Amino acid sequence: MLMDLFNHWVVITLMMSGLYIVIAQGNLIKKIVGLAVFQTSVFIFYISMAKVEGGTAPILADGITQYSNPLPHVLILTAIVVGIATTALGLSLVVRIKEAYGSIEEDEIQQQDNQALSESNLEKEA
Amino acid sequence: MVIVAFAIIRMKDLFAVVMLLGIYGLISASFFIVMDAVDVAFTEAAVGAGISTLLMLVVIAMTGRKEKANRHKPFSALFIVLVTGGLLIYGTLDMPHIGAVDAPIHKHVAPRYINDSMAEIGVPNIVTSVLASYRAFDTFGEVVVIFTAGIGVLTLLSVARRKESEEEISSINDSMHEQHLVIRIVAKMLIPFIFLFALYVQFHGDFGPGGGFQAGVIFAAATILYAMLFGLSTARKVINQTFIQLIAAIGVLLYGSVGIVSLMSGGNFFDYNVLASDPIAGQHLGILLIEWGVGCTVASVMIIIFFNFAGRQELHQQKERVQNQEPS
Amino acid sequence: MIAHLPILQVIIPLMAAPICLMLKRTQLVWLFSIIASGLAFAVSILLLQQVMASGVISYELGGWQAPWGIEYRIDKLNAFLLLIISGISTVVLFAAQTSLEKEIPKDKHIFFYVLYLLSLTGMLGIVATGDAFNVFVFLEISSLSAYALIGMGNKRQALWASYQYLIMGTIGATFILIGIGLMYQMTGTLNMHDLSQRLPEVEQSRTVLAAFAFVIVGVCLKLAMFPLHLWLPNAYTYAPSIVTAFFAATATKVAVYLLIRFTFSVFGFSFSFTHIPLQTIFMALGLVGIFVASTSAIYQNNVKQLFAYSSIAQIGYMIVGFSLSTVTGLTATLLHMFNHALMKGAIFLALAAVIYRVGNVELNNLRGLGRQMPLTMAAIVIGGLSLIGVPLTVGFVSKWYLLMALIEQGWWPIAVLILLGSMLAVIYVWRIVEVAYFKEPLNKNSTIKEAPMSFLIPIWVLVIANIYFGIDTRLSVGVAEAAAQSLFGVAL
Amino acid sequence: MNITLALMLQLTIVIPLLSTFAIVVTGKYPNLRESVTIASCLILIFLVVNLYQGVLAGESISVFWWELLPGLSISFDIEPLGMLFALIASFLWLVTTCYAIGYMRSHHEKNQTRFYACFAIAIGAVMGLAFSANLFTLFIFYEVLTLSTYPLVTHAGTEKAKKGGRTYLGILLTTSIVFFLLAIVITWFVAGTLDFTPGGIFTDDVDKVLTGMLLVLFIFGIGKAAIMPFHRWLPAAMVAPTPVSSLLHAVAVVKAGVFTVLKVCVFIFGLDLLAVLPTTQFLLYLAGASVLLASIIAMRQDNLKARLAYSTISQLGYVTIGALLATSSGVIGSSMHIAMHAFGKITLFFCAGAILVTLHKSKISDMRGIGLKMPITMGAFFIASLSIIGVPPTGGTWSKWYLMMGTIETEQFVLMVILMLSSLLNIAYLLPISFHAFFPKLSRFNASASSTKSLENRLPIFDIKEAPLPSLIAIVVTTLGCLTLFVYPQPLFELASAVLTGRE
Amino acid sequence: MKHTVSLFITLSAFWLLNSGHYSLLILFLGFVSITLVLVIANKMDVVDQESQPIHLKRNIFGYFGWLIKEIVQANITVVKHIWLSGESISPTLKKIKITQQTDMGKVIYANSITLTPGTVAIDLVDDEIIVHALLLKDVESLETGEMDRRVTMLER
Amino acid sequence: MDIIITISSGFFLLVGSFLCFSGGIGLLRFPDFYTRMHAAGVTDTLGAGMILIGLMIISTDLLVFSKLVLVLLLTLLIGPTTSHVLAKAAYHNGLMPKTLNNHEKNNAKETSSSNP
Amino acid sequence: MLFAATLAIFITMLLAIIRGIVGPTLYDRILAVNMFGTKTVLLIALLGFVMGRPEFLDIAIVYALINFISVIGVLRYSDTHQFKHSPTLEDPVEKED
Repeated sequence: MLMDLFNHWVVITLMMSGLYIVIAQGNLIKKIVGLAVFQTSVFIFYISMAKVEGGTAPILADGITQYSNPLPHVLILTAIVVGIATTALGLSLVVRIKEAYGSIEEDEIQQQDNQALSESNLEKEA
Repeated sequence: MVIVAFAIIRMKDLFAVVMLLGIYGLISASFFIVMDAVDVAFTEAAVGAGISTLLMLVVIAMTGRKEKANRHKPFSALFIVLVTGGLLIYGTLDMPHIGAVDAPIHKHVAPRYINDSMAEIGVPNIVTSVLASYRAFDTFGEVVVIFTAGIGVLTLLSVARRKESEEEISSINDSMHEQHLVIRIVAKMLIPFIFLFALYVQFHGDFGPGGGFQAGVIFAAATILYAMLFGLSTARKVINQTFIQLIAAIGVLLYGSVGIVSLMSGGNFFDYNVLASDPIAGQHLGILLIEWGVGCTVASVMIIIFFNFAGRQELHQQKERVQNQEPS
Repeated sequence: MIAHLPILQVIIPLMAAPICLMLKRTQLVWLFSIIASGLAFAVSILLLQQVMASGVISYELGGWQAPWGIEYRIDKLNAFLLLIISGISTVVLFAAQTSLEKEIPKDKHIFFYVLYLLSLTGMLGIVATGDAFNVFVFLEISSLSAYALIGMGNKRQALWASYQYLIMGTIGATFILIGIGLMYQMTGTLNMHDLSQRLPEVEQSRTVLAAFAFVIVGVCLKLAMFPLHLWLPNAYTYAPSIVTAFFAATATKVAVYLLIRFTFSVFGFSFSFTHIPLQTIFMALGLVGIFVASTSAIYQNNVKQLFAYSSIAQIGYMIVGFSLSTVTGLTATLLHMFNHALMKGAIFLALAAVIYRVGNVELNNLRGLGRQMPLTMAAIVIGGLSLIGVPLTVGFVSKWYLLMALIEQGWWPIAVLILLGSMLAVIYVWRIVEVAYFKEPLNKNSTIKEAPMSFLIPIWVLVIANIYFGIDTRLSVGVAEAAAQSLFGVAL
Repeated sequence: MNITLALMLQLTIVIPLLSTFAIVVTGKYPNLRESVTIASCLILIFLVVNLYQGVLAGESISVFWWELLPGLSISFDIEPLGMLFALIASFLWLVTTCYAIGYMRSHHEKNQTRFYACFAIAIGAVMGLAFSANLFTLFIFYEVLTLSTYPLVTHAGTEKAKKGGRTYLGILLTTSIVFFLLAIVITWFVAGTLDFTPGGIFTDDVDKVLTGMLLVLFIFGIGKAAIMPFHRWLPAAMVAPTPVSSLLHAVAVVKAGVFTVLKVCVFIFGLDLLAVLPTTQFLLYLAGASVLLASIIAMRQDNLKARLAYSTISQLGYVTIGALLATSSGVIGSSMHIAMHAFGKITLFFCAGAILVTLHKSKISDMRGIGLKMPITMGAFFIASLSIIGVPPTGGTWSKWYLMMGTIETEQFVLMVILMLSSLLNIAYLLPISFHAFFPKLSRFNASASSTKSLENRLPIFDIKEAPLPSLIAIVVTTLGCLTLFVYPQPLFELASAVLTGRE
Repeated sequence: MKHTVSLFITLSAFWLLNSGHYSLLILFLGFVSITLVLVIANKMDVVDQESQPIHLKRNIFGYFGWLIKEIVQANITVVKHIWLSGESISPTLKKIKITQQTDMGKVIYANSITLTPGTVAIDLVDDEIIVHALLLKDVESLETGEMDRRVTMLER
Repeated sequence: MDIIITISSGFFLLVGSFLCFSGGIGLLRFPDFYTRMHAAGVTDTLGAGMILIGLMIISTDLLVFSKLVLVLLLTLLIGPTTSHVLAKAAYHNGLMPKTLNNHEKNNAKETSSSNP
Repeated sequence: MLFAATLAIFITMLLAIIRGIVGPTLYDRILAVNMFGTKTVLLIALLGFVMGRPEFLDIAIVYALINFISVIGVLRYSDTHQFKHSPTLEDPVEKED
C-alpha cells in the first residue's frame, strides 16, 4: 500500500514544500523558485501516472508491445513550456520591481507602498 | 529530491537556492527517464536545469543574492499547505496503483495512440504523433504561450539602446573571452556542433526523443553560450534583435498557416491528411512544418528573453560603475 | 467557411498577433487589431445565431474524433460568452490608441496590441474549447499576457500588482492542472463531454472529490472570489486603463464560465451539489464577498480601485446566483456576466478618458469634472446607476432575476441582504457623483476639456448598450435563459 | 382607444424631458430659458386638461411601450386618481415655476440651469408616475423622481446641503430598493402580474400572512410617504431652496409617495383584501402615531421650514390612514387630501420663501410683526393654515370630513380621536405664526431680543416690502386655489369617487 | 577557407554518426542544416585555427596515448589518497613556466594539467601557469617539464 | 565471445563506478575547495571514461557506439575546462587554497587584498 | 553489472548533493552541481542500457552540453558583478541559519 503509492507521497511532499515556499517566503525570487518546485512536482505526478508496469518509452520499436501512456507526456511537455514562460515573465517582473523599489523583499515593498499611500493621503488633507 | 526541496526552503543564500534548483531539475529529469518519459526528460533537462537556472542567475546578479531573514510567522502558510497536502493524500487513497496496467488511463484514450498511430500517422515516436497531430492544437497553444512570454519580457525589460554606451559595454563584455583563453577555444570548437545538434534534434523528433521545442532550446543555449563568452553586443551584431522578433512571429505564423492551409484544402484545422495526396505523407509534411514553427519560435523567444535579461544586467552593471566612480 | 466558425473565432486574433509584430507602424497595428477583433466579433455573432438555431456545434481539430483529438464544442453558454468577450474587446480597442499615448511609452505600443490580441485569444480559447487540458493552455496564454499587460502600467505599483497576480494566478492554474490530472487518472479522457459521461461511474471515489476541490479552488483563484481576491484590486488599479477596461469586463467572466462549465457540465449538477455542500459555501462566500468588497470600495480614494473592489462585489452576485443551482439562478448569473461586462466596460473606459485628460483618478482630482467633461462623467454615472441596479439599466435586469431566483427558493433574508448590498453600491457611486458634480474644480481656471471622440464613441456605445439591454432584454435574457436551461438539460 | 389622446398621454412625459434638453441648450440666456420653461408648463397643462376631458368623456386611454421581461412592461394608462394627481402637478408646476423665477433671481442662486432642468425631469417623472399602468412602470418613475430631485436638494452646494442630500437620497433609495423592489418582486412572483387592476391582483386563496408582510414592505418601501420610522429625509431636505421645498412637499415627491400608497392599496391589494389583512391594523396605528408625533415635533420647531416639514409628515399620515381604512370614504378622503394639502402646503412654503427672500428671516421667533410689512403674503399664509387645519372656508375641510367619515364607518374611534387631536395641534403650531405676524404687540411681554428687533422693524408701519412679483402672483394663485376648492370641490370629488368605481 | 571545409567535414561526420536515418529527405535536411550552421558559425566568427586545429593533426594521437597513461596513473594516486586519511595529502600552489607560443598550445597544456587528476591549472597568464596540486610531488613532476615538452612538440 | 564482452564490460563498469564512488567520497572528505576539485576530476576523467567504455563494449549498434564516443569526447573536453574555469574564478575572487607551504604567502595576499 | 554501476553512480550523486547543500563556499556548490551533472550524464547512459532502449543517448549529450553552459553561466554572472566586492564571498564558512 505504502510502496505502491510511493511516488505519490514524494509528489505530495514536493508539492507541499513548493507551495510553502511560495506562500511563506518573503523573497520574490525564492517565491518563483517555489513555483518552479511546485509545478515540477505536478509534472512528476502526471508522468508517474503514465507509467505502465513492464512498459517502455512510447517510441515504437520492433519486438516491444508494452508502452507507457504517451498522452501525459505530451501534456507535460506543454506544461513545462508554460512553466518556463511563467518563470521568465516572473523574473522580468522581479527585475523591474528591484529597479522600482530597490528591494525584492515582500514586506519591504508592501511597506513602501503603504507609506506612499499614506503620504498621498496627507497631501490631500493639507 | 525531497531533501533538495527542504534545503531550498531553509537556504538563505539565493545563489545556493538556484544551484539547488538546477540539481532539482536534473533529478526530476532523471526521474522522468526512469518513468519512460524520455521526451519530457529531454525538455526538463534543457529547461529546468538549463535555461531557467541561467535566467535566475542573471536576475540574482542584478538583485543581490542574500535573502532577508523571515520576519513573519508562517503558520497560516503552513496551514494552507497542510490542507492542500491533506486533500491530495485523501485523493490518492482511491487512486490506481502506479504502473497498474488496468488503470483507466491506460484503457480509454491512449490505446488508440499506441496501436494505431503508426498506421494513421506513420511516425514511430508516439509522443511526437500525439503532440503534433492528435493534439496539435495544444502544441499550438504552447507555442503561443512561449511567444506571449517573449513579448511579455520584451515589454517589461527591453531598453532603448543608446549608441554611445555600446562601445563601453562591449569593452567589459569582451573581457570574458579575453581572460579565459581555455574557455574561448573550447567554446569555439563546441558551438557549431551544438547548433548542428539542435538541428539534428529538430529533424529526428519523429524517430526518437526530441522535436521542435527541445531543438529550439538547445539552439538558444548555443547562442546564449556565445553571448556569454563573446559579449552581448557581439552576439547582438550576429543575431539582430528585430530579426529575431520577426523569426518568433514567423514561427507562430508558420504553425498557424499549416492549419489554415489544411482548412483551405477542405479538411478541418490541422487536418494534415489533406495536405498531400497520401494521408501519411500529408501527416509527415504537416508535422515537419509545425515542428519547424515550434523550433523557430522557441529558439528565438529564448534568445530574446536571455538578451533582454542580460541587457538589463549590463545596464545595472554600468550604472553601478558610474556610481562607484563618482565618489572616487 | 461556415463549418469552420468555431476555430476561426480563436484563430483570427491569434494569427493577427504575430502579424502585428511585423507591421512596423503603430497606427497600422492599431487598425489591424481592431479589424481582427471585429472579425472575431462578427464570427461570434454568426456562431450564436447558428447555435440558437441548431444546437451544439462540435468541431474536431485535426479531423480526429473527440476523445482522441481536441474538440471545440460550442453550445449556447459559450456562444454567449464569446459574444461578450469579442464585443467588449472590439469596443475597447477603439479607444486604445488615444489612451496609450498618455500611459505607455511609444516604443511599446506594438507590444501592447500583440499582448492584447493574445489575451483575447486566450479568453476566447478557454471559452470555446471542449477539452479540459486545452483550457489550461489557453488559460496560461491569457494569464501570461495579462501579467505583462498589467506590468505595463506606468506606476511602480503596477509591477508589484502584476507580480502578485502572477503568483496567485500560477498557483490557481497549477491547481487546475492537478485537478485535471486527477480527473484524467480516474477516467482516462480529457474531453469534457467524454468526462461528463465517464465521471458518474467513479463518482464515489475520493480522487474525483479531490479533483473537484482542486479545480474549484483553482478557478476561484482566477475568479477573485472573496477570500481569494487579494490580487485583483491592485492589478486593476495600476494596469493601463485600457487593460483595466478590457479585463474588468471580461476576465472574471471567463473564470465564472469555467466554474459553471466544470460544475454543471463536467462533474454534473448532481455530483456538484449533492455530494458537497457547495451551495452553502458559495452562498456564504458570495454574500460575504459582496459586503466586504463593497465596504472596502466605499473607503477607496482612487476611483479605479473603488470600482475594482466593486467588481469583486459584483462577482459575489454572480456566485450567489450560481450557488442557487436553479435555472433562474443560473440565468441571473449569466445575465449579470453580460450586464456587468457592459457596465464595467463603460465605467473603466470613461475612467481611461479621465486619466487621459486629468492624469489620474484620485477622487479629489475629479472635482467639478461633471461640468468640464460632461459626457464622460455622465457615462460613469449611468454605469454607476447600473451597478446599483436602477431600473432601465442592465443592472436592474440581472438583479431582478437574482431576486426572483432567491424568492423562488424561499430565501427571503438573502434577498434582503442582496438589496442591502446594492445600497452599499449607492454609497460608493454617490461619492463620485458628489465630487464630480457638487464640488468646485480644484483649479478654477483649469482647461480640462471633454474627452476626444475616440473615447466618447466607444464609451457611449457601451452606455447606450447599457440602457438598451436594460430595456430590450430579449436578446440577453433569451440567450441566458436558453443557456441555463440547456445546462440543466445536460446535467439532469 | 383614441389615438390622439394616447399621443397626448405620451407627450405629457416627453414634453418635460424635451424641455429639459431645451433648458440645457438655452442655459446661457436666462430669459429664453425661463420662457422655455413657462411654455412647456403651459403645453403640459393644455395636454393634461385635454386628457381630463377625455377621461370625463369616458375615453379609455392607454399606451404600451414595450415589455422588459415577461409580465414586466412599461405601459401607461389613465385612471381618475392618476388624472387627479396629474392635474394638480401640472398646474402647480406652472405656479412653482413662476414663483421660482422670482425667488431664484432675487436670491441670486447659482446653477439655475441645472435647477430648471432637474425640475423639468422631476415633473416628467411625476407625469409618468401618475399615468403608469403597472407597478413596475411606477417604480421606474419613482426612482427617476428620487434621482432628479437630489441635485435640487443639494442645490446650495454647502456641506450642510450635501449632508441633507445624502440623508434624502440614502433613505429614499434604501427604502425603495430594499423594501419596495423586494415587495414588487414578491408580488410579481405571487400574482404573476403587476398591472394595476381595480379590486386588486391577488386571488382569494393567497396566503394572508404573506400578503400582510407584503403590505408592510410596501408601506415602508414607499419612503416618500414618510411614515414615521422613515421620515428623516423630509426635514433633511429642507436645506433646499424654497421652490424646491414646495415642489418636494406639495407637488412631486411626497405626493408621489402617498399616491403610490393609494395606488398600491386600491389597485394591487384591493380594499376587500386590505380589510382582512392582519397587518393593516398595525400599519394604521403606525400611521396614526406618525400623525401625532410629527405634529408634536412640529410644535417644537423654530425654523419655519422645519415646522412645515413636520407638519407635512403628519398630513401624509392622514392620506395613508385614509388609504388603509379600506373604505370608499377613506379613499375619497385620501385622494382629496392629496389635492387639498398640495394647495395648502405649497402656499405655506411659498410664503416662507418669500419671507426669506425679502426679509432674510427663517426663524419663527423672528417673525413677529412681519404681517405689517408683507400683508399679502401673511394673509395667504393665514388662509393656507386654515386649509391645512381643515376649517371652512377652505378646501381642507372636505378632505378632513371624508377621512373622519372613514374612521367612523370602520369604527376606528381611536384613529378618529387621533385625527381630532392632530387638528388641534395643527391649530396650535400654525395659527400663532400669522397671529403674531399681524399682532406683534400682544406678545411683547414675552420680551426678548427678538421682540425689540421686531419693534424696530415695526417703526415704518406702512413700509410694505412684498415678495418679488412673480412669486407674489404664485402665492395669490395658490391661495385662491385653497378658497376655490371649498366652494367648488366638485371636479375633485368626482374624480376621487371615480377612483373606486373605475372608469365609466 | 580550409577551416570552413574542415568544419564542414567534421559536421557532416557528426550528423551521419548521430542520425542513423539515411533516407533522402533526412540527408537533404542534414545538408541544409550543416549549411545553415556554417553560415551562422562564419557570422559568429568562430571558424578559425583555434576551433579547427587541423595543423595539429599529425602528432596528436601519440600525445593522447601518453596522456591517457598519465591520467590512469594519476587517478590511482588520487583514489589512494581519497581512501587514506586526510593527513596524507600535501596541497600545493605553484607557478610554472611554460614554453608554448600559441594560444592553442597553452590551452592544450593547461587542459592536460587539469585532466590529470591531482593537478589543476588555475590561471594562465602569458607564459606562466598557476597550478594547484593535491600532492607536492605532482608539482615537482610537472616542473620536470615532460608534459610541457610534449605539448610544445605538438605545436610544430 | 559473448563471455569476453560481458566480462570486459563488467570490469570496466565496475572500475568506473568504483572510481566515481571514490570521487564522491573525496568530494566530501577533502578539506577545501581546491582539493575537492581533484576528487571531482577523478570521476570526470577516468571514472566516466571507464563506464562509457564499458558501455561501448556491450553496445550492439553502431549508432549507439558512436553516440557513446561523442559523450566521452564531450566529457573529456568539458570536464577539465569547467574545472579550470571554476578554479580560476575562485582564485581570482580571493578564495585561497589551504596549502602546506604557503601560509605566509596566503596571509600576505589576504592583507593586500583587504586594502586595495 | 549495469545495476551495480547505476547504484554506484546514484550514490555518488547523493554525495554531490550533500556537498551542494553543505557548501560552504559558492564554488563548492558549483563544483557539486557540475559533478552532479556529469554523473547524470553517466546515469542516463546507463539507464538506457538497463531499460533496453539505448538510443536515448541524445539526452545524455544534451545534459553534458547544458551542464557546461550552466557552469559557464554561473561563472559569468557570479564573476562580474557585486560578488567581487561582496565580503561574504571570501568568507569560507558561510552561515547556514
